[in-house]
Amino acid sequence: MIPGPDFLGLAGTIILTTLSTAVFLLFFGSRLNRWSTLAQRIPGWVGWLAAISVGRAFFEAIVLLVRLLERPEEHRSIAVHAFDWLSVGGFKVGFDFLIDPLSVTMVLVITGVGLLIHIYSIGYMKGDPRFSRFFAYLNLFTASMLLLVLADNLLLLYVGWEAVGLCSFLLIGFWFEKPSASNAAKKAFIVNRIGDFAFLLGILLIAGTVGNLTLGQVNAQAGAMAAGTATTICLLLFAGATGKSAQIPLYIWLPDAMEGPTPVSALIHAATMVTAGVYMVARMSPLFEASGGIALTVVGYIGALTALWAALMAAAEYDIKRVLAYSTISQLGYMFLAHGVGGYSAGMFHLVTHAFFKALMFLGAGAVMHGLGGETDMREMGGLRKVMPITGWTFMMGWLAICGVIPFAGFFSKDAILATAWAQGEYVLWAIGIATAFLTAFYMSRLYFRVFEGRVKVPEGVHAHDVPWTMAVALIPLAGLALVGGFLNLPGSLTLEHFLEPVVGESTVPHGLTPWLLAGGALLVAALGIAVAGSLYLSRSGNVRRRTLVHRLGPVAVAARNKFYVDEIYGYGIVLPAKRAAAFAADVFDPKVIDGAVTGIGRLVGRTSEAIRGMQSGYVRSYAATFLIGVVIITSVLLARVGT
Amino acid sequence: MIVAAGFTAPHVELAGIGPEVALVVAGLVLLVVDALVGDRWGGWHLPVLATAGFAAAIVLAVGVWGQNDIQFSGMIATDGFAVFSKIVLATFGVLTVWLARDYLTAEGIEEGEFYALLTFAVAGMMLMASAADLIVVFLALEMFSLALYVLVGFRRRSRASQESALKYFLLGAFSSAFFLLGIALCYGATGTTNFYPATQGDPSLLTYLASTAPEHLGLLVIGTGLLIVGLGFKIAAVPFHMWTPDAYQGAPSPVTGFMAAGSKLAGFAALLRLLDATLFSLRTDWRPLLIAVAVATMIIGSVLAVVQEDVKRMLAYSSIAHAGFVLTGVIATSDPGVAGALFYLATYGITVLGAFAVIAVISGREERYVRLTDMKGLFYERPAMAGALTLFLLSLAGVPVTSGFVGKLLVFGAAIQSGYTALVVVGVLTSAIAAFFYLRVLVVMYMQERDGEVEVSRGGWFGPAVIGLAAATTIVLGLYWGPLIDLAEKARFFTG
Amino acid sequence: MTVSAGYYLALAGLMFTIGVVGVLIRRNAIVIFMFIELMLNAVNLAFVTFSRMHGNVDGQVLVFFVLVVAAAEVVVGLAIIALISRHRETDNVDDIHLLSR
Amino acid sequence: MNLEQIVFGVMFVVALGGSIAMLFARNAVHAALFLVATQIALAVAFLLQGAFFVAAIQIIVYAGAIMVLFLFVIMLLGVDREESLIEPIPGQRALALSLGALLAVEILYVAWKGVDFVAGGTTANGNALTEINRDPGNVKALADALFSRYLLPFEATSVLLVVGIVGVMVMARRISLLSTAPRQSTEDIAA
Amino acid sequence: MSDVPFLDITIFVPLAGALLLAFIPTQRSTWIRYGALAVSLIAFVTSLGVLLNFETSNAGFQLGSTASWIPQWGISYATGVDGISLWMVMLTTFLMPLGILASWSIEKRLKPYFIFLLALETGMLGVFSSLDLFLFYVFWEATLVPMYLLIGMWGYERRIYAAMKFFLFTLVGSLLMLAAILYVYFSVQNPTFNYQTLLAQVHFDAGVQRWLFLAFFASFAVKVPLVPLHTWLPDAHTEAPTAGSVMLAGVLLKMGVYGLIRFAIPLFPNAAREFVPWIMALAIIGIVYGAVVAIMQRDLKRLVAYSSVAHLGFVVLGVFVGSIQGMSGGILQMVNHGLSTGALFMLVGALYDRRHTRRIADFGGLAKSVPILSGVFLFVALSSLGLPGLNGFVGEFLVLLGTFLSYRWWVIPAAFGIVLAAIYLLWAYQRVFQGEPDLEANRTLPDLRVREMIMLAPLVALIVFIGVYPKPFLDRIEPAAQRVVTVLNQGRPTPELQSSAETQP
Repeated sequence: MIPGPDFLGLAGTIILTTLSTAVFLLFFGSRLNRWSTLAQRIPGWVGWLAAISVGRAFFEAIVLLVRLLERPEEHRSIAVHAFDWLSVGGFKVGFDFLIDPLSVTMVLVITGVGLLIHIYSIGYMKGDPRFSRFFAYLNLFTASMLLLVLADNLLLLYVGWEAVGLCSFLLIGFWFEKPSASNAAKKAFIVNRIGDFAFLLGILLIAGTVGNLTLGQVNAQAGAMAAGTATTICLLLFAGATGKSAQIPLYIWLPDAMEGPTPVSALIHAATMVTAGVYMVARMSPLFEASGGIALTVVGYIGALTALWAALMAAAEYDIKRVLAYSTISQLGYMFLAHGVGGYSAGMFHLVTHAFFKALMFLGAGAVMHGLGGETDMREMGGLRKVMPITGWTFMMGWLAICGVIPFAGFFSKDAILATAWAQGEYVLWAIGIATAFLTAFYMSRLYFRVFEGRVKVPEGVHAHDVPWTMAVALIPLAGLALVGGFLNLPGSLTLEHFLEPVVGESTVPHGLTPWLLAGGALLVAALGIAVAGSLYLSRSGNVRRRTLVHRLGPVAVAARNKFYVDEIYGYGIVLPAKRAAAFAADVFDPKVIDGAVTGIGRLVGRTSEAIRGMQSGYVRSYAATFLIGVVIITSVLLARVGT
Repeated sequence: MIVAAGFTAPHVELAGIGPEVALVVAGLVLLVVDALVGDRWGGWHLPVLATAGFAAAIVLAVGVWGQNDIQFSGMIATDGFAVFSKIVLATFGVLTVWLARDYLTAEGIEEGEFYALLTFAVAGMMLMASAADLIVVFLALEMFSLALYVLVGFRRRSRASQESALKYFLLGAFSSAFFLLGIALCYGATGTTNFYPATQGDPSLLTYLASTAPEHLGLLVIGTGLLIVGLGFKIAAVPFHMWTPDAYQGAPSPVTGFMAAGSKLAGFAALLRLLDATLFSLRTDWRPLLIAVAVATMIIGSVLAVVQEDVKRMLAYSSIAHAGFVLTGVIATSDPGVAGALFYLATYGITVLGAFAVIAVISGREERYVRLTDMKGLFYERPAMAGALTLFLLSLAGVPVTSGFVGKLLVFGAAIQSGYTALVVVGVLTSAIAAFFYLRVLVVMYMQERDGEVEVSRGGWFGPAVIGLAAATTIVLGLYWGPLIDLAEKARFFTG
Repeated sequence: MTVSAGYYLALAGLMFTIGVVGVLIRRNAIVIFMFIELMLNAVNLAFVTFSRMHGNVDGQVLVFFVLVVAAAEVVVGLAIIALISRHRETDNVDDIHLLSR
Repeated sequence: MNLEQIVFGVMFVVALGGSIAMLFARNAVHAALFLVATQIALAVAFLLQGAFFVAAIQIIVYAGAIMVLFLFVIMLLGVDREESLIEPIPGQRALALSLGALLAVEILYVAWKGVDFVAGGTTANGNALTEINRDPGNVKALADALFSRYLLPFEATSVLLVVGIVGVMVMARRISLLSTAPRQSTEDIAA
Repeated sequence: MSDVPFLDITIFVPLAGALLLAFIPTQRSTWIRYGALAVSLIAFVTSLGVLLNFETSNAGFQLGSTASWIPQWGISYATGVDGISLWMVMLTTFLMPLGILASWSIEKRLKPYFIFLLALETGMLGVFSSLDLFLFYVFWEATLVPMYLLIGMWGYERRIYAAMKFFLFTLVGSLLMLAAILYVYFSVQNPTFNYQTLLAQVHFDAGVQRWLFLAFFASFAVKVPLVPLHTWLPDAHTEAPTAGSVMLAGVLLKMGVYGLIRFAIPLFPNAAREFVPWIMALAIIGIVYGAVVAIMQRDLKRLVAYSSVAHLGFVVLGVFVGSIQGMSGGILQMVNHGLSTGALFMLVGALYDRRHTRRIADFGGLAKSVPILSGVFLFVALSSLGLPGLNGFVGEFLVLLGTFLSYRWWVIPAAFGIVLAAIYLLWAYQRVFQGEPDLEANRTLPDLRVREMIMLAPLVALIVFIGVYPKPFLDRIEPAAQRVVTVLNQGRPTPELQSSAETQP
């Protein structure tokens, strides 16, 4: 290995560019507007500055990719050391970065999608009083996310892991005046913290077992670990991932997170942050592999169940952003499903394509909201493709991609996952995956049809308009990527997979006729889903059918519409009792019991004092009597001593 | 000169009782001068004369520092212990004199007898410190007690003062009777009242103890118990403490201070010499008793002080608690214990005198403002007084950098060294209780605003001067106490 | 045949006790003071008896000192009582408890 | 039963009787007189035990001077009223009597046993003073002791008396002398 | 070694300054303010002298001086710092100027206020630098009175109760310690209070050692405070004036932990080892309990106070787990807690100055009217809840790692404390700063003034610095901490990392 200074420089630049911009904007963003006439003359300079810095990072990322590709395949993992961080008694953790195909892939996605979303935000956030702070946060997020993926040890990864959580908190609660937004922000952070708690325990267990947190060494020594330990570690790490990547049982924060500005949802809650868990599992794949079956089975089944579960809820949701949120959860479940069956590259592939099309759809949803004055209820919309052609057409790309229509990006990645599951013999998972694919096609079509097709319908008093060019320049490339993203990893060439292989290993793919059959099946299911949605939402009699369907599904539909009451169950089952207990501790136990016991001693002294004070009656004869008692006691005691 | 047959002329050696003689002479001179001069010299001559007497006493005491003698046929011991106590007592006397100067003027009772009685009282206390015979102890005790009865009632117009005097007197006489019974039993047991043999082979308690089988000591032990009762009264040990709050509250503040300082020291001096030096071999008999008394004293004194609203009364209870602390030094029955107790008594005396001096200065005519509520916001009106009182109270509470802390350290240390850790634990816990009521004073002085009229404070500079001196001593002895503890350690008992 | 010293001591003890009880139950200050004198007298008897037992005169000397002390005490004590009585028209010690608690 | 025993018996009865009578005398003057009787009886006890000088001064100083002073003050103050028999302090009498009884038992025990406690073979029954009383004589022996070994206490008594005198001067000085000073209630001090 | 006795100068500069301050006329409030600030800055500068002359790899005591004081009793003026006390001293001198700046708005009785504050500083510095048990005790108690008066005279409504409680709680503990100190003093051949001599000579049998340890522990546990002896803390912190709270939380609590590290463990290692599970249990109960109680507080300052209980639980946990990571982390966490909680108290104080209330319900939506203040508050809160990259995480992680290495299972409840910290801090942040400002009073508040920014900026900078580059701190802590860990672990295997560094890349 030849750790070249250029790699350290590149990695450092990538992170520091965005970080320094964030800090600069945080301190001077709005202030320069007040102080400098130059700043006043360039509207949105803050946004452009932020975008440029991400762009620069993107450029550096490409350079990084090129430099990496220049090297022979087996030398494409470069660890660079910036400086020592924690170093106590043989335990050493540094600011070390790892540059390898996996991290570079992530960096490219983050900076690439991030750049587009930054540009989009310039238009979207125009006129917001906290315009510059938004970009500061956004850049801070980018920097944190880059740190997460570039980290060479788990502790540094954890820094990024929590930092992106913080940025998510800041951005969800960006419009903190809204109680719903601040609640959502808090919920997101705390739920994430619960996951992080497990993640931290996992890190501790690794540190205790391996004595080191460097990714390479942990993975290298994975084989030497006891199976139980490895499984425990993996489950703890995965528990962290369920928080960050919104899987059962910690997914509840993500739908609420839609309270944040839509670009945030696109960048953080679709394309990048929520995929951190997926990235982490892929990154630790040797460990997961070494731990034997249980951990991977758990990952696969949690992923699959989440995919199905979220898809069910998405099918019953009316809020377009929330539909997309559930969809994201569902798709993330897909990725974990892939990891669970050992298809790490498939999972990563889906991560990348999902980043394209889901970011696209979120941005599209944002455009819709932008055009409709903030409306998010799809029942208030219709036929918008005619009113907002750019938005409509680009959204269509995303829709087709997620439904898995050939040749859109989603088809290839989803197919890769299902194929791997089949090849591994995990037919149950495959079945869940295919069912989810059907549901996905259904609810996304439902969304698309209701919003963009049919009769034109906009909320009253709103003049619907299409996006400004800054937003369009983000939508169009993403739409393109949603269309062609699949070619990254065409079944024949498997470019991405080969690129990632040194890190995540080779995955099993079915051979012969099977892949073709599977792909056909998946396409069929997608078509079925679209058809069902079309019959319910596009045709004239759709209304009636819908009602019959809902009637037939009965309680299931009601439950799905109410998010299966999970929030309520958590609320009444955990939060409320905990709150009551805390209130008891704060209002009764601490002041009354503990403090009461301690100050009670003091009070006892006072009472005693008051009580025996009466002895000091003022009567001199009483005093003499007391005196005499003393005398009698003393003489009695002494007599008893000497008298015998 | 005709000397009857069989009469051995006494060997009179005045050096040993020089300080006492000086003070008695000063007292007599004061009486005469007062009668002759009257009000003419603005009352200056009286305190000056008294001071001269105390100064002479100190000089004479210092002169015999280092002697290790018994004199007057074994009636008194001229040893380091006695000399140390005498110097300290004379110091208390001087401070009291100058504190009383302004006080008496303001109260309209500037009478020469005050100073005379004070010198007699100190002379009695000094005699007590060097007494080496039970009857001398008794006489000395009566000498200063009688003077104190009168001094306590010196504000004759004040009902409180009268009442204090009467209570103190009746109970004092009552306890004297018990003390006397104790002497009788000791005499009955041994046929002598001398501590040390006057000359080799003479009867004395020490020789008796050395030569008698334990089963014959019963009467002596009971007598000892009664002696402890009598001295326990003087040092205000529970359950013989009941007079203390009433007497302290009613007495003129300078007298209260003097009483707390001097009479405690004198009582302890006798107790230490009697128990730790003379009846040392009976320690297994009296020590458990004293431990019980000490524990009760510490607890009752501290606990009862908690609810007091009158500052003088509160300090009275605190002085009870302090008696308990010093008792731990006595119980240690070791040289460090004795030295520690001496140090404690000396510093406690200065501190408590200072505290009562502050009260004397701020309490206004007729001592009207002695309640806790009267001290509200004192820090803002008279910061120096409040600061000094704070210092004294902290010293009483045993907070470091004050002499009170060092005293506690020494006696508790001695007790621990002798193995009485549990007693020390009781001591420290009661100190914590005690801290509460000292803090209460701080609370009113610093943290509450004065409501209502502003008090009439006593004029004059001597009160503040005494306070300043006491404060300086408290601090200096808290910071650099090596020399004093050196002296206290050299203040050994007579060794035959 | 002389009377055994024990009888004298017993008498002294009884008198002392009576003195103590008197102090506790009588209320007139002067009477209380008399009982204290009674206690002193009892002790004197003890001194004389012990003096006889030991065959030295020290006990009698002590009696002499006790007498002097008693005299001085009486003088001062009566003066204090007189002062209070003149002031408050009472010699009942129970009426004198301004200072308490 | 010899003469001494008879005299002792009479003395015993008078001394104890006088003491007990003091307890029940409601009039201070009566109490004083009973005390005088007791003291005279004690003087007899002193005589019986060979303490002649002390017996004499017991009569002169105690029964004479001191008790006269007592009576004088009683008369002066006019406080020879009858004392009320009602006990205001609850339990005081019971306490006093029980404690007194306890103390009496203890002292009697000590008196009885005390003789045994004393070591050195002194005679409890005989009179060891007989020798001394015979040779230098009681007064002379006393004087020898007083002016040689007990010189210091003797001198101390003089100071004691001076203190007493000064004390009386202070206490008995007419308060009206001080009427120039403002008179204030002391109630608030004592409350 | 430098020739200038920087340490001793640092200790006494504040006291001397306080005395000088007494001579400034009371009306000259500006002089008094700047005078106090100048004094504290001088102390900080001289303490920098200590820091710069400190030999990093030296585990022993440095830069101190020894002078005979009361030789009869084996008492000497002995000072010195090691890697542990160095940071405590630095923390004290660093926080004091900031505390004085935070007190700028005090109008009433300015002079005694600053005098007490500076006297307090000398006391605290003395505690951390004393190498003589007597001297230590003197300084220990000497901090009581100024703090008592600061709370009682310049505190809020229930100040007297709080001041009293503070004093008495501490006193009971420290008096027990005094008795134990005396016992230790007499236990050696030539009685001495000198720490290092005692350390070399004391040998107690198990029973005695247990009692002595408990006596010391009582004193320090009250100060730390460990549950259930903590109830003085919320009252004292809440009622104290801002600078008082800063000093209480920032420094005074550390005196308790410092005492445990410096005295309780090295002097009575066997007893300490014996009590480790109990103390750990108390610490963990503190972590969880403090956080749980903090969640439901209605008073912002009280909430911060309870958070101290939780944080100090971490510190004590780290100190007693018996691994170098835990010990170092615990010590670093003391510094961290001083910085972040100090800053939190300053911010709450700033809020109080503006709104004259500390009730959380009285606030709301402040992020709109005071964006900078709210930003800084959030930042500090994040540091307090252990966000990685900021200082709190470094300490907490090391503590947890240390705990994990020796007591695997205990780490779970301890780590859960981090989740709880997020809950109470973020909920409080939400209630105070987020939402729509409903009350008129909340809408028109002035944002942080320049003075307030100046006093917060160093804290913020250090919070980041320690979070990213704690090496300068840890490097100096480690040798000294190692010494204590070795003592604590005598006779049992030292928890070590399994296999470290044999396969470096």
